[in-house]
Amino acid sequence: SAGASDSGEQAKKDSMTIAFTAEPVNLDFTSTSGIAIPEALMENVYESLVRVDGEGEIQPSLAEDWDVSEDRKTYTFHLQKGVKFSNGADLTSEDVKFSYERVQDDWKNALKSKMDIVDSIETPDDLTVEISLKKPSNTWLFNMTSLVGAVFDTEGTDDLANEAIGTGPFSIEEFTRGQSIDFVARDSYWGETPAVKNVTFKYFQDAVSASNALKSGEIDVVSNLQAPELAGEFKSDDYQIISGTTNGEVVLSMNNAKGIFKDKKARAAVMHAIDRKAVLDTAWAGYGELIGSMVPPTDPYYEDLTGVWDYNPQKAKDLIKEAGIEGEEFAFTVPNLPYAKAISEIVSAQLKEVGLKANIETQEFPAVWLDKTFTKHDFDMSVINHAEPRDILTVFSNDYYIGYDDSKIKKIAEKADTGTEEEYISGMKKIARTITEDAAADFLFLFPNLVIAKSDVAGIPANRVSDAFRIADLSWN
Amino acid sequence: MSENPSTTSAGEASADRRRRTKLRLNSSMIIGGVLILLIVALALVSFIWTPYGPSAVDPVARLQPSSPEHLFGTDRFGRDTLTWIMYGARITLMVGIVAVGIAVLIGTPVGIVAAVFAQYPWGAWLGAVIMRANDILLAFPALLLAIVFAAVYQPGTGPAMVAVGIAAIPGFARVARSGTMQVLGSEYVRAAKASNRSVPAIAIVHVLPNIASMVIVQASVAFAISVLAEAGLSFLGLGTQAPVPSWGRMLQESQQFLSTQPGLALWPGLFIAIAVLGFNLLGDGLRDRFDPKMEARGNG
Amino acid sequence: MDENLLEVRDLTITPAGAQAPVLQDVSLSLAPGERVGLIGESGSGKSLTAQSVMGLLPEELRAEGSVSLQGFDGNVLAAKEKTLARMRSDLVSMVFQEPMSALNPLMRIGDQIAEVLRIHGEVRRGDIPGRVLDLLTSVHMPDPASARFAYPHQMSGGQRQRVMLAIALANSPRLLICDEPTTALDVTVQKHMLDLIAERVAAVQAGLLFITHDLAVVAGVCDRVSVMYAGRIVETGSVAQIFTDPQHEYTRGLLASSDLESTDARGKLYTLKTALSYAGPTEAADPTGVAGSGKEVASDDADEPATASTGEGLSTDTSAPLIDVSGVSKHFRSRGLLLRRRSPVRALDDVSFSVAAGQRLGIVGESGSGKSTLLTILSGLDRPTSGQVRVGDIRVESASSTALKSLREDLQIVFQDPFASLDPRMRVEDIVSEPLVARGMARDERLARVEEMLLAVDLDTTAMRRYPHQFSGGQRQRISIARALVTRPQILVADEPVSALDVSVRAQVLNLLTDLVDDYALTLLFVSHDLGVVKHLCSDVIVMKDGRIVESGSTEDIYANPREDYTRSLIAATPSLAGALASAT
Amino acid sequence: MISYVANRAIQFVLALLVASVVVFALMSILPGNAAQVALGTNATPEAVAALEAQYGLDQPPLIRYFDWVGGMLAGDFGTSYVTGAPITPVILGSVQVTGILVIAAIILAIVIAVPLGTFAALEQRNWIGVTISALSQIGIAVPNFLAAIILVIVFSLTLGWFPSQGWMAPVEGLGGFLIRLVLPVVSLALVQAAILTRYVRSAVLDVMREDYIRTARAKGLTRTKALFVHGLRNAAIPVITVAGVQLATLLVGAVIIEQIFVIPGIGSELVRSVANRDLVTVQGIVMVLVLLVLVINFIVDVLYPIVDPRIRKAS
Ligand SMILES: Nc1ncnc2c1ncn2[C@@H]1O[C@H](COP(=O)(O)OP(=O)(O)OP(=O)(O)O)[C@@H](O)[C@H]1O
Ligand SMILES: Nc1ncnc2c1ncn2[C@@H]1O[C@H](COP(=O)(O)OP(=O)(O)OP(=O)(O)O)[C@@H](O)[C@H]1O
Ligand SMILES: [Mg+2]
Ligand SMILES: [Mg+2]
Repeated sequence: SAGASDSGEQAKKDSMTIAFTAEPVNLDFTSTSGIAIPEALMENVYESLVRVDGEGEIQPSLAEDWDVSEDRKTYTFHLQKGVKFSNGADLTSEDVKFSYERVQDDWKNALKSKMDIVDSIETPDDLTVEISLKKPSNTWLFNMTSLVGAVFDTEGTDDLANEAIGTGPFSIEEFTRGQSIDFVARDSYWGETPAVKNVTFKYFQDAVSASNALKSGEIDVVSNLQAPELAGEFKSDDYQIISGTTNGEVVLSMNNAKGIFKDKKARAAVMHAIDRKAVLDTAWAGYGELIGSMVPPTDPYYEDLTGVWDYNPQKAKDLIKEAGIEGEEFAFTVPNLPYAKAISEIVSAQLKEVGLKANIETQEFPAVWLDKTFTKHDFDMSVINHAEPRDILTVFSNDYYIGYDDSKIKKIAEKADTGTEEEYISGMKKIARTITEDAAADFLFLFPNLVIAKSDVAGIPANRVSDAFRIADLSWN
Repeated sequence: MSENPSTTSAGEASADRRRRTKLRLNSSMIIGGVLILLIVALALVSFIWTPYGPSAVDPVARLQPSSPEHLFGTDRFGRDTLTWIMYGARITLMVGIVAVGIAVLIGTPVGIVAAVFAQYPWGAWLGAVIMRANDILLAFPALLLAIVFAAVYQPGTGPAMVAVGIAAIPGFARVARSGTMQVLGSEYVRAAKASNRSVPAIAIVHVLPNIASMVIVQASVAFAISVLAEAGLSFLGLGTQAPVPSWGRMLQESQQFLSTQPGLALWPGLFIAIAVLGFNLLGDGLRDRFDPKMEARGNG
Repeated sequence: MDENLLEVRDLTITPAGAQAPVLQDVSLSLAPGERVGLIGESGSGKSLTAQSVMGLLPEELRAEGSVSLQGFDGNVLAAKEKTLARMRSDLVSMVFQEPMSALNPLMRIGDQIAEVLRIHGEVRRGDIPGRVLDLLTSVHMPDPASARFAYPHQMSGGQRQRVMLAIALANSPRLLICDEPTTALDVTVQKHMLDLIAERVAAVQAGLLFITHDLAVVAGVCDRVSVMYAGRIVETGSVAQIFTDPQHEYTRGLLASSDLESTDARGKLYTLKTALSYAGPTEAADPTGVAGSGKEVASDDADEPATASTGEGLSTDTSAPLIDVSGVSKHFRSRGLLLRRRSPVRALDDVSFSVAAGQRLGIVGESGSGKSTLLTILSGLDRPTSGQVRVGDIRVESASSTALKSLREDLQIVFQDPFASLDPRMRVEDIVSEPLVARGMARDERLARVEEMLLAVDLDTTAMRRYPHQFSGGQRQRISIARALVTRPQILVADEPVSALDVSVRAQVLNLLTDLVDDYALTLLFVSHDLGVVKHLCSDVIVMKDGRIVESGSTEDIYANPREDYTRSLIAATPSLAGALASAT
Repeated sequence: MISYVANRAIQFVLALLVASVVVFALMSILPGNAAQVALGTNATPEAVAALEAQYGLDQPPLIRYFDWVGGMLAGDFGTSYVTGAPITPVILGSVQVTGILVIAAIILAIVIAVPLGTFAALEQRNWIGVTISALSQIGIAVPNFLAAIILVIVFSLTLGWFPSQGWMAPVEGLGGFLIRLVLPVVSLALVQAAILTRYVRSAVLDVMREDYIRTARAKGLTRTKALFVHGLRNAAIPVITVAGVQLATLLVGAVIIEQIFVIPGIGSELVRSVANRDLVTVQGIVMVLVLLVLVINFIVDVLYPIVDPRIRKAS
């Protein structure tokens, strides 16, 4: 319809344009944090030994299969045969060893700590990698599905910021900073050739622009709509609206270490004062899920804890009286992100109902929020989407900005990680419940994976369980 | 932003003609004045009465069209739009007053001083320095300043007002300077010097009253510009922040409801337009009333 | 009678929104080859009449009546712009009253003259530059070859007026309208211009409509005269008839007050009010103009030498002159034409003279000869490039600001343009009391002094609370004089205080000055390019040209026996009504 | 004239120098540090310190300032801490984009405003003139982002004539470039045209009252012709002043339009770099903006005496 449909029907079949919000500032996730780079590169350009599927199960990737030793400390991975990097080099076990040792030595991304547990890496032959851990871990293999597991060519790390050389189904044809990334399918890919050969990631600061572009046919998919109210406009046969889960828990965080929310009664009052259903409906148009804890439903240790704190303003008022904080003002630092700003308006209104006055202070995200709230812990209340997978233990550790006293859960966590799978699950459940019952933070809702696409696009995963946005499975109907 | 172009002396007859029109209250002024009074009235009334509280959310009654209960409808949180428009009038006026206040109080004296300095051999370079500094300031538009302020402090009405105000300083400095130059070059200032008046006395007795009209005109235009600028900054998230009601922010947030709830964009858009129109018309009217050509006669 | 070249019938002009017309039932006719003068009160509608004939009335004015022109079909007042444009290019030309603003500031004057030739289309393109040069030469433009490339702002007022004349004469129009074409010119140049106009009009048998307030000029140029007063033509007749036997009271007043040689019973010049007792010129027609002595000059200042000193001045040393100017030069750095090097304008070049206390010194000379510059230097508003100025004990050229302060308590100045020197946003009482404020006088006392002074200049006290624009030109002039005199200065420096006034108001102001000089024992420095006025008022005179003093001495002496050529030509060129009438008959 | 230009040129260079100090100082007070932002939520203080050292952020300000200025003089704005890429091409690219956008908008605005404003002045008393004035008043009162949104809804989403967003360099395809340029340029130009129309109208009205127009008519030109030959150039001075100021404010002011239409201009680049605390890039961009604004001022200042010989005398 629009003037931009310069690509005819024929060409349409093997190309697709997808809108994203957070743009990669460069291509190097080893030294730059944030979700934007792995979202574009993992599973598309870089691959790990293993990956996680839509149900949260770990699946083989570069490793055909793997063995775990009796003491659960040594993993032996058997690599796929005939895997080539996009620069033509063959994948060997040396590359894996090089890549993983590099995590510990050269990476600057804070997530590199996920590899701290690795003791040694051996390469008995070209296609076998033996990785020994310092102690058994239930989380390590899962962590390997994230960016720390990415395998680089020994010769391919000179200019990571601008050139990505991986084994994945796509290579980057063009990276226009701040605007778009053009992916092109590789002929020499070891696995199945993707159905759509040319995929473009286009970055939109503004959700309305993205939705307009979809309406006028200039793009095909909006990967995560940041203005969910707009979804209503796509309720027709021409489009599909996919609302799945992510790993992002939208947390109304309270400073457990100092200020008025040091007192559990104050935090409990907040838990009772917030009508999470209303928050979800008004701030995010009802898209998303109420969770009640720091665990998304796709995690193996998920448990529905929405009933622990009911919406009960009267109770909240009583608790406030008990805590002696009636009419107190406190600092509510809000990152300037669409969801956070919307939430802050309804939350502060609900708190006002029970007699708490939140002084909203909008902080530029990431720079100022990271500096003041996150690093300097200069806040009473804040709201943020903690998007990393399985991050409960990180967020509720002692020195994290929330300041949760983790003495109760530290032991359980250690035991769970080194124990059997069942022990792991039950241990983690216990941790999640403890945190919720402590009213350490208010888990408002699970951030939705709200994808809008033309109706003839297939292969879009409903749930986002890893950072990666996998494009190899996309196709046109 | 605008500089009144200096003009050469007009004939006495035409100056006479203009003086005659000066006595009329022109229609631009009347219409502009009425529009502004409307905004002022909204703001004043909001202090004693609004249909609802500004933060009275009602998730059940969200996104309603106009109705007897909610004359202008409700927003995504079920807040009353009319209430927000009324509160927003306060912010709009405050932004205008503070921004223009900053610009007038700094820009005008700077312009006068630069012009006065330029009269002296020892001050010519100082005058030039002041005006060059002014040019540099012109290179920092409101938006840039607002970005910096938002980063240094936090985004909000205050930094936005200050940014808009600072960005408007050069305009006033220029107008004040060129007006002062004209006045200082005039025969009646020579006469005042011959009457033994000191330079500060001349600046107060002769310069100020004679450039006042230009400054007033400039102020009304700057007022309109700052209303738009605040709206633009709020649009970028650099202006007024939640939960303070502001028309710019309302307009920005209405975007995603344009097709479902156009009223959310209509009302703030309409009131911004009314405010801007009001100030512009008033400025036009004032411009006609105090025709700058009157000053130009001093050039001779 | 032949068909008239111009026929104006019942012209009535009303400004939009106003009730009363500013011009009422004006009828006027002009035969081919005829030269008609239009004189009258300032603001009586002379310029509007002329503009109506051109079809160039300001839009906000509504005109009724008819204007027809030989060679043009229909009524000019109702014609379309397009046909009017043709008429203006082919039939009529006009020199506008205000030469300062009538030229496009962004266009070289040569191009502006060429434009009219191009529009008219009779001169071949290639010949245009040559024609432009001819025209500039014919209006006595200095250095016409480079003047072509000058912009209007680079020309003096008189030069611009000559450019306007060149434009008007470019096409040999059938009707030429001149609205005060010589106000900015000194008398010698004025004479040239008047001769040129007369010659060109005669050459093609064109009609001439000539507007001026200088009666002598009208008498010299025109055959017939119409007198306007308050929006009507009150009298029309031949020159001789009007000036020798005026019928209307206003015309008589005009004639009486234009005569600087005659005074009434109280020794005053005649004004409109006292014109009834005017008996006509006291002297026989004298072709050389104003030579000879008026009785006042003779009785008051008969034999005071230029450097004599009387009375007490600033100076304690009574033998020395009160004001002593020696070797004063003032150079302005001017920006020459674009391609030329800058050369400084020598506004004053080695000027020396002295003035005794109580003396009345007139300064006459060419426009642009440095008269105003000299006065500003004297009053310490500007500094000379070189030379010394002493006023009393004070060395003005190097005076400290305190010294200047005390100088200004004794020396006051009346500026050349009265309106421009009054702050438009101040009330008259504040304007007049400004010098007193500077002295730190209390408000009550100040107001009393202001009131007294306003009465002295014949303004009533209701004037105090009004603004400058609410006064007529003559009244403004008096406000300006009141301000200068309110501190009771010993010295009054007045710059062309009467040049902008019509003769009746001029007479009033001159009377006032004479009174004040007597009452306050003033030392007076009086600049004018009107020799008659100087002769009437001053005891001594210096004549300036190109920044230099060419001649000085007692008024009587100089007027009777001018030694320098320039002075002689000035005197010779001064038009006189009597002379004109004599030669006309 | 020559010394006037030389004088202005010297002032221009000095102003640039002062501006560089101001910009550098401004950037130094921005809170949040580049290393911290780059490393994100889980960075250790040691890692941050190491990265700071790598970027040279631990150097004393004076050294950093001279490094920076020296680099710029050599045409090198440095390398971004955040993207790891050289900044110069980024700035040049985005300046070009914004330049095209803004200049096209100003030209369009002038093309609309000059005839419209002149017409409004000529027909001042007719309904046409009044209508044009009223429209221009309303045009000014509409925020440009609102204009953009409405244009997109009408011409892109409803009529489908133009794309709703996007940018294509002219070398990639002239058709694609032009068609994408239309809506953003129009939404910028409409408001600017409305503002300019008012200035043109009042300038023309002023000029029409001038006596030299009467002189020109007395020479035999019609009113309209006189206005064109003698009036427009005289009216140009205030219009040039305003257009210059508009051009300067649009350079950054276009950012809203850039965001709505997803155009990689200098404003967007600035907002993005500030968000990423890419301070070297921010400094570079601001400096380029200052340079451009000063250049515009300089050009306007030099245009004055060309247009108006009277100004040549006042240096
Ligand atoms: N555009 C106008 N609108 C209203 N009144 C006007 C206008 N132009 C002139 N007048 C008035 O018409 C009257 C006649 O003006 P005009 O210019 O013809 O006078 P004049 O006789 O030429 O006087 P002067 O000798 O001072 O030039 C004056 O009272 C003047 O104020
Ligand atoms: N500020 C100035 N800058 C440059 N030149 C000037 C300046 N003031 C005066 N002049 C020039 O100095 C000369 C003398 O000017 P002045 O005003 O003293 O003449 P004037 O004798 O008073 O003439 P008029 O009779 O026309 O008033 C003129 O050529 C004038 O152009
Ligand atoms: Mg006149
Ligand atoms: Mg003079």
